[in-house]
Amino acid sequence: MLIFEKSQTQRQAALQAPDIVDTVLDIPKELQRSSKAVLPEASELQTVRHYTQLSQKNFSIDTQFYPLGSCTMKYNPRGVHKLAMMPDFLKRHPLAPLKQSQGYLSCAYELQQMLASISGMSTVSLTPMAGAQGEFAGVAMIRAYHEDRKDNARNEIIVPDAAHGTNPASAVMCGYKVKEIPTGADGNINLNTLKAMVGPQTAGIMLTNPSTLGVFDQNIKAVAKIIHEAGGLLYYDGANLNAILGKVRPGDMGFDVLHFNLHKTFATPHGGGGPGCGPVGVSERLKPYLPTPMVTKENDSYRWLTKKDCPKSIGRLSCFMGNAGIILRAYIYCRILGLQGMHRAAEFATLNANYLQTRLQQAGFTLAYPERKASHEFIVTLAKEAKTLGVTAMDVAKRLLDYGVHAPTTYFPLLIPECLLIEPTETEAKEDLDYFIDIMIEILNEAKTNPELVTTAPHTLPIKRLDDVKAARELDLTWNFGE
Amino acid sequence: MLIFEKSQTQRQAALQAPDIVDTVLDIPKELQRSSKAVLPEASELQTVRHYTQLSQKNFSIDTQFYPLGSCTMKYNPRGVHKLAMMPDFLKRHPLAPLKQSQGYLSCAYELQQMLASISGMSTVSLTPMAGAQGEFAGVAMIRAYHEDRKDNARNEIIVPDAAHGTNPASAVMCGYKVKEIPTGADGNINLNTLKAMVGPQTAGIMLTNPSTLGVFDQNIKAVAKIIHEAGGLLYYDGANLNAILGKVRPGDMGFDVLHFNLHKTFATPHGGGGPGCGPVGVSERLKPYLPTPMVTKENDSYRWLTKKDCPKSIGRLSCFMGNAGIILRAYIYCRILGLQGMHRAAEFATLNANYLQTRLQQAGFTLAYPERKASHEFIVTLAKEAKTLGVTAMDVAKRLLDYGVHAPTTYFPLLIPECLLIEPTETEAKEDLDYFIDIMIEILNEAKTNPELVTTAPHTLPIKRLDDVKAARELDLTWNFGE
Amino acid sequence: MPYIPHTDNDIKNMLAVIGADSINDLFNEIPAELRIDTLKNIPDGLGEMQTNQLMQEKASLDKRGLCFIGAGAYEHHIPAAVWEIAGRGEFMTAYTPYQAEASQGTLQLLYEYQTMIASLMGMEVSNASLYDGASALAEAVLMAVRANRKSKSKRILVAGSIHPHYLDTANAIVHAQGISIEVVPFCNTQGKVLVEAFATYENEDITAVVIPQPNFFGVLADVNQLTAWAHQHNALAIAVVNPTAVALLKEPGQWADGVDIVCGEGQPLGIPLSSGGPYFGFLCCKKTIVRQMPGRIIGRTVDSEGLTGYTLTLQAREQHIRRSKATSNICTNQGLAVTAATIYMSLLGFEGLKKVARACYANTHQLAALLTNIDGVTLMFQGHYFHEVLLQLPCDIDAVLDNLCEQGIQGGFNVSPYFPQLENALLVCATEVKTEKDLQHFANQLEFAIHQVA
Amino acid sequence: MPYIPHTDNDIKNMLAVIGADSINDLFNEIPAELRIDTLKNIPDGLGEMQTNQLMQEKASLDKRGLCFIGAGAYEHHIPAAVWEIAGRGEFMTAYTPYQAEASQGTLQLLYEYQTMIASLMGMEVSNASLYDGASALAEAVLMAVRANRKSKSKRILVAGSIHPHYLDTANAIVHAQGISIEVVPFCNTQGKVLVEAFATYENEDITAVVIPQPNFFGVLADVNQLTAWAHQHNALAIAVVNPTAVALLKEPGQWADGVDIVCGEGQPLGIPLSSGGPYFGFLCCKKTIVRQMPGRIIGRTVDSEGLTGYTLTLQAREQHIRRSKATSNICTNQGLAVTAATIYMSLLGFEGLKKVARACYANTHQLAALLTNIDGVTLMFQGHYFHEVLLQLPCDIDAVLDNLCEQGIQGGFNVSPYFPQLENALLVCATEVKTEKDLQHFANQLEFAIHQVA
Ligand SMILES: Cc1ncc(COP(=O)(O)O)c(C=O)c1O
Ligand SMILES: Cc1ncc(COP(=O)(O)O)c(C=O)c1O
Repeated sequence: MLIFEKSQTQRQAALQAPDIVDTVLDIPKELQRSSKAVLPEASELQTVRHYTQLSQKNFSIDTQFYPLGSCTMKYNPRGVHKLAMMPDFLKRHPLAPLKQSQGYLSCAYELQQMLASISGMSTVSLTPMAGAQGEFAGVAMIRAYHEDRKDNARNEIIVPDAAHGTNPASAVMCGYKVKEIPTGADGNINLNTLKAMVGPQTAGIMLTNPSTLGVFDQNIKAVAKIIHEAGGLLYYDGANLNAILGKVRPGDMGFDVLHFNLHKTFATPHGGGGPGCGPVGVSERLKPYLPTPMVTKENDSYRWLTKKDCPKSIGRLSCFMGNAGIILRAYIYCRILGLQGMHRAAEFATLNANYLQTRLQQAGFTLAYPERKASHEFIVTLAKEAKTLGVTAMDVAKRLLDYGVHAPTTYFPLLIPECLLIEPTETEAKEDLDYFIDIMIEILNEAKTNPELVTTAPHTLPIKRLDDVKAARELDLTWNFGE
Repeated sequence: MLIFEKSQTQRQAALQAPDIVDTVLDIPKELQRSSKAVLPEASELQTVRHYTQLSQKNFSIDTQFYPLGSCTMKYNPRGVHKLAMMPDFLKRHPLAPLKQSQGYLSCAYELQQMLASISGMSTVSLTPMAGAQGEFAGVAMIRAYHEDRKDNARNEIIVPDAAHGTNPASAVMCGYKVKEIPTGADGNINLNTLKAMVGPQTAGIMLTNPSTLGVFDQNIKAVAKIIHEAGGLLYYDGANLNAILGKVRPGDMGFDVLHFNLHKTFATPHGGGGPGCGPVGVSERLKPYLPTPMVTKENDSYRWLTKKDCPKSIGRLSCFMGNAGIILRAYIYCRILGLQGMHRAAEFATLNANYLQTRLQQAGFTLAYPERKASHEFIVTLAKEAKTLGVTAMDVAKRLLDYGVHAPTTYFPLLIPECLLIEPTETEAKEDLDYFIDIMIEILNEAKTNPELVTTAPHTLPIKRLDDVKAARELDLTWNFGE
Repeated sequence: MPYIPHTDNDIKNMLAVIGADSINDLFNEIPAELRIDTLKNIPDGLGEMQTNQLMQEKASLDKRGLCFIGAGAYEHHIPAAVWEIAGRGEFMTAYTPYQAEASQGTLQLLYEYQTMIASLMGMEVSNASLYDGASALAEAVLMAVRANRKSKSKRILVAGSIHPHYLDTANAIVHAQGISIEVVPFCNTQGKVLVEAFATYENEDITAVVIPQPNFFGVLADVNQLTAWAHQHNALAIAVVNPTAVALLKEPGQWADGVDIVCGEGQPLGIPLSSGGPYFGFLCCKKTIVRQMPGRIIGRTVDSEGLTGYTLTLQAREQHIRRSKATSNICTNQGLAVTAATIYMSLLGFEGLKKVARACYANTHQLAALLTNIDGVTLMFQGHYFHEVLLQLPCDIDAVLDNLCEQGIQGGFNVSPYFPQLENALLVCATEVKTEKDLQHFANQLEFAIHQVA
Repeated sequence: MPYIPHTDNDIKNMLAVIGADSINDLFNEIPAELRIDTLKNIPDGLGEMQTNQLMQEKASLDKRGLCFIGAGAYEHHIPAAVWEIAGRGEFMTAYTPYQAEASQGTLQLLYEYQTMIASLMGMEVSNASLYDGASALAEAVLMAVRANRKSKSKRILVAGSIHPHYLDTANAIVHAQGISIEVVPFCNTQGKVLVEAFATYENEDITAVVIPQPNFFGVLADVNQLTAWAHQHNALAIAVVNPTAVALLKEPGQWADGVDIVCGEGQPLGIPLSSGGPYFGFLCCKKTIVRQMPGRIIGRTVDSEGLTGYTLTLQAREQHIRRSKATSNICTNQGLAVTAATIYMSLLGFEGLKKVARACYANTHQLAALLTNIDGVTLMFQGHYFHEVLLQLPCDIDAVLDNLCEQGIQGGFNVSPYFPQLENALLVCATEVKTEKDLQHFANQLEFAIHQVA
């Protein structure tokens, strides 16, 4: 039932609204509201109960194994959350005087420094509010760089077919044409194909490494050389940084600019779809273009760098300085992990992924890249099962839900048919991986002996499989008060 | 699965233990521990996930209607909880200097004053840690009073058959014999029976009014007169105070001493079994015997009253001053309700109970006291259904769980066969009461058409009906590490 | 190992299964010359206890005083239940609801949110959030360019009285796509854009007009006339509004014949100030152009047995399906902030929200009365304002603010650097959380500060 | 109406169903002369926002400094996850798990708790909590009287080195049942009860002996000998211990041939100081006497299909079944505190708890070293102590504490009023939360304070 269906005219959580002394509202009639809005009319208990009950209908890290590839669903430390929610942080106005802001600013500054070190970049701006905005900022800086040099003919960004959808979309938002490059059979970019694609029109390339195929492109230095020699720049999509924390740095691979996903690598909670945070780091030559504001340290005190300090900046991407609360969480997380912890994150994420990959292969599943080591994630393709048993990746995904495990990412990357992109992360215990393997084997059995059980899954959740076609065709996007 | 079954030797949430510089532990060998204790060996995520999942297996106010009679399961305001959890309150050491304690002490003092006013008593001590300890304190004061007057022959406490089990148990803990008085057919105490019972051996009587039968004893003044004339005192069990807040005061009824259940009337959370808090209030003559410590105000500052100030006190009932955090919550709740809110609590608790009582009666259920108005609760007896349909109060209770409603109190008070004691409280909306009525009717139908459905309930919970006999016979009270 | 559950035994067994000698071997596909052994400038890890101590020190440096700053972010009372519920693990640690059947909590909540915010704005549909108010404006502009088939110019007129950071953000995000944002000057005595100011564009091809209400100065403009002007000239009308204010002010769906797109900052709906984020941007529009909407949208549908359920819909607009042809690159949005806002709106209800708006209105007007009693302090503009007001002081604003800061007061926002024509201009705001005593205290301290500085 | 959902319509309809004219009519069975219209001294209600303001003021009056007080309540690091999970509505707003099938969360947790605490104490069984440590001792004494069938005397010997409040509490609670608690004096140089002190009771009928470890002064006694003495004399042995300390100190189940009952304060296991409560008392015993146990006990069983489940068991001991013959009157216990303690123990594990104990031990010993460097400050007792230590100062303790308080230090607990034979005696404690800097700062300030006062 919707909260509106529990509402009654006149009902309210009276405690939460201020008392109103009857003051005159001296606003012209034609600027005043005359109709009611459909907000709930509920008691405080009804609201608490309704949303508590709703929450229980979610899978989440706190309740389930959630091996959603590319999303790095690892433990979101409660200690970090609690500290970031301290009243002094929550009550700080974004435009508060610097004198009363040194605590927050110092955290942001230190995080900038740490992220620069982790990525092998010169400078970091924290302001982008998610990975996609980081990508936008990065490509916008590439554009600003070329424009600054009057190198105006460059109008293409190269993007692998395996790339996340945000990459081409971000490139287009920056006014570029997108050229897609296919992935080689080994999961690497084919250098000859790449050579044939680049030219004076090449503004740059967007890459993830390890890629969303779960493999590390060994030719990355050669790729960088080809792009740089063609006059382009390299953008690094940092969504997979968890795989290589402290092992290899995008800057050393030859990248000029990258974004981080603080809500992945740095364990800030995903919140059912956000907020995230997508800081960007750049090499020296892109530094002038970084988005503002940033934090600088002068004589032991911190202040904002704004467009005035950075005249070539691509500008401002939000009203204030991005998702400050997420920045704070990432800072705290980094201080907890420390140097050793960062190494460990990559190591155990990789250990878990390779263990799972090997065990699933042994159990008869087909790997997309059987010859390759997994990075922090890997791909199983169910193309064979779809053909022979009529059970698709989607079916297996839904059936996993019945066993109390969130499904891996399905049908991404697009180039692998019927794929499951599986990322266990470093915070899951071996027993949980073993349980996942057991149920994958069980589902494979079911697919052979009782395929309908799988193709009609889920069976144990509050609802059965949803009709997405109806959802798109008969659009129902708001509750109709008449009902 | 138990958390122990998820444990692995060596595993730990490493972040939570302090670093240990290897200091000498200069303790004689024979005083040192040599064996391990079976505590979990789990990661932080495992712990968070395990206990989050467990929590979801509970019914609670925040998730279900919970009309558990005598327990006053009303909304536990989140705002109150959050304020009571402010770090400055949580970090205050119970023995902190008075100068750094005026905040907490002022709250406790003001609550003492408010509770005195609400109950019509002279003075209140907040220290008892639950209703039962309040009862103990109250009866102990009655005893101290008689002893102080050298009235030493009084060795009996009268308790109605409808009384809560804590009443006779508390009387016994104070060294008294318990004499049970049966309830009259109208739900009141029979005055003639009472007259016949009292005498020079009577130390006092323990009563709830409205009683746990859900009715107000109209003869209460006459009862008081009989007891007082016999030289006894009257103890008021305040568990049902929510029914009469601001309507009638135990002091005015003639009671000499009472306890409050802050975790009932004053909406502090029940916590799955506690903590509660059971302050005691007394009339002038029992004041010297109140348990310590209490708070007093002198020259605008607050200090503790201890045994030194109160030489006749029955003494101390806890190491410090009782459940301070609960006292704080009750204080905040009182300030939020204010005068009008207290009246309203009683009014709407009573309205809800009477509405439910009438509707259930109309639906064919048998009331224990059909001639009486309900107080904040009332009793349905299923004796007829048990006989004719073979469906007991327990069965109906279990079946209610299937419909997502917590069962009312069953088989209490003991004198009503197959009873359900139903207390909806003031914070439930009419729709939720109507839903309860609908499913009660539905269950009655089921009992007629498909009794097995009811007698084998619950069906939709994580487990089916539990074997309590086995639990008591084959005691399994701790996990056996060998398993 | 913090957060890592592996025992030595686990590691040994797992490596054996993989057939690797060590964890480091797992990285051997990375070219050796790229591999590093350590990172610079990363301090050693801290236990949770030490981290608490560290962060308490940091937080104590941000000890705030009484805050009278608004300028895009507003201090409102947030019911405790809001974040106690939003912070539940099941909401906070879930991902975007890709597996609908395992995400009905978040999905139903978002559907409820869409209903609430669309209704509040008087619009037909809403998405499930954008990053913040300023970037929402950028998306609204891009959306208008896609939606207005009648216009080819990609010229967007923006009222010059809009928050200057919104203007900067929109510019930064849209300019690479050949869109030009042109600023329509506001009237220097009334502090708002008059319809007369549009006269110069009378015969031009304009794609959309952006109308803030209240505007950056808190001033109310003639939004009906401005909307009408836009529609008369085949331009779409984009409203930028404060959701609290809209409880009292005419909803954009009712401005003239109704605006086409509404966007704004969701922060006032239960989101703490927290240094500027995470907040969320809201975006509503007419149903006719919903296919041009950026971001996630939740739809109601049924399951295979006909039971009601909720799911992500119109995904063909989004980057993960449509890639370079998507309506936006946005992927992760501000889900948890929206979760909080939904609970906030449920607790306040429309009547409650109206009361909040009225209290803000009353407090700011009372504050203005108190402050303009001070010698030399005047209202910068004539006309109606809502819960923010621009004052002119007889002296330098920064010096005054500095002085107030020492007294524990964050005395407003200095507007002059953004609008040099507005000299010594201080923007102040008093929401419902301010008491009479607070207002009086501010007035006293401001008088004192001006004395000291002037 | 705060917290009340009724609309005017609801009220009208409900009254009509009942057949009453007004809500007031529902109270008409209450004799008119008893009914009141109002209450005195109850202020008007406050909104949540004003309540926040009020309580923030109150809390600010309790601003604490560095705290070196122990004396029964200890400041430990509490992992954030503890209360984030314990505070979930499903744990916090449930009642005692009477309906087992709808309470498996709480029940399984309590079963886990029983396992943990029993194992930590080296005992076979545990109940699900009592109110606090002091009242748990009272219950342990009552239990011993019931359990020791060999003894008729109801005489209980208690080491005089026990927390004086425990002694008071036990006395207050048990004396009406004809039980006499007799104090065995401690040695004034060693600060503990020596087995020699029991010589006077050699031929008496003693029901039980109560042995604290560490005792009120932090001192470690020869618990093996004391336990052996008790058993040799047909008395039960009751241990009163600190659960953190027991991670390093021999568990009571291993004292000599094992004590019969263990009780103590659970607060150190993840419960905040919070002015003294809610904490919880733990109580463990040998299986042979479990039927004399007071309070709730959870047992593991199966459901009708053989699935494992948990339920309240041995209820025939309890007041709601057995009424005047119950083992205790306790009903509501301290469930939520136990919930927190269970999560705490799960996060720390045994190794973690040992580290906490070691850090406390190390810090207090270092503090003692620093403080006894100050002129005139000495250790009151020779011998081993754990994480509390009694100092003798060269001047009045109250004056020193007052001075320290001004410096933001809560410098310990003045013991002399309780033990006049111990002059100028200050009990101090430094748990794992104290840093080197904190200890040094305390030492400096104490030296300064003594100078000022002496
Ligand atoms: C590989 C990759 N790139 C980019 C993104 C976009 O990041 P965000 O969702 O934070 O905008 C994602 C997130 O799903 C991703 O997995
Ligand atoms: C009528 C009555 N009296 C006394 C009590 C005992 O109160 P407590 O559980 O707080 O000890 C209760 C609680 O259930 C009760 O309902």
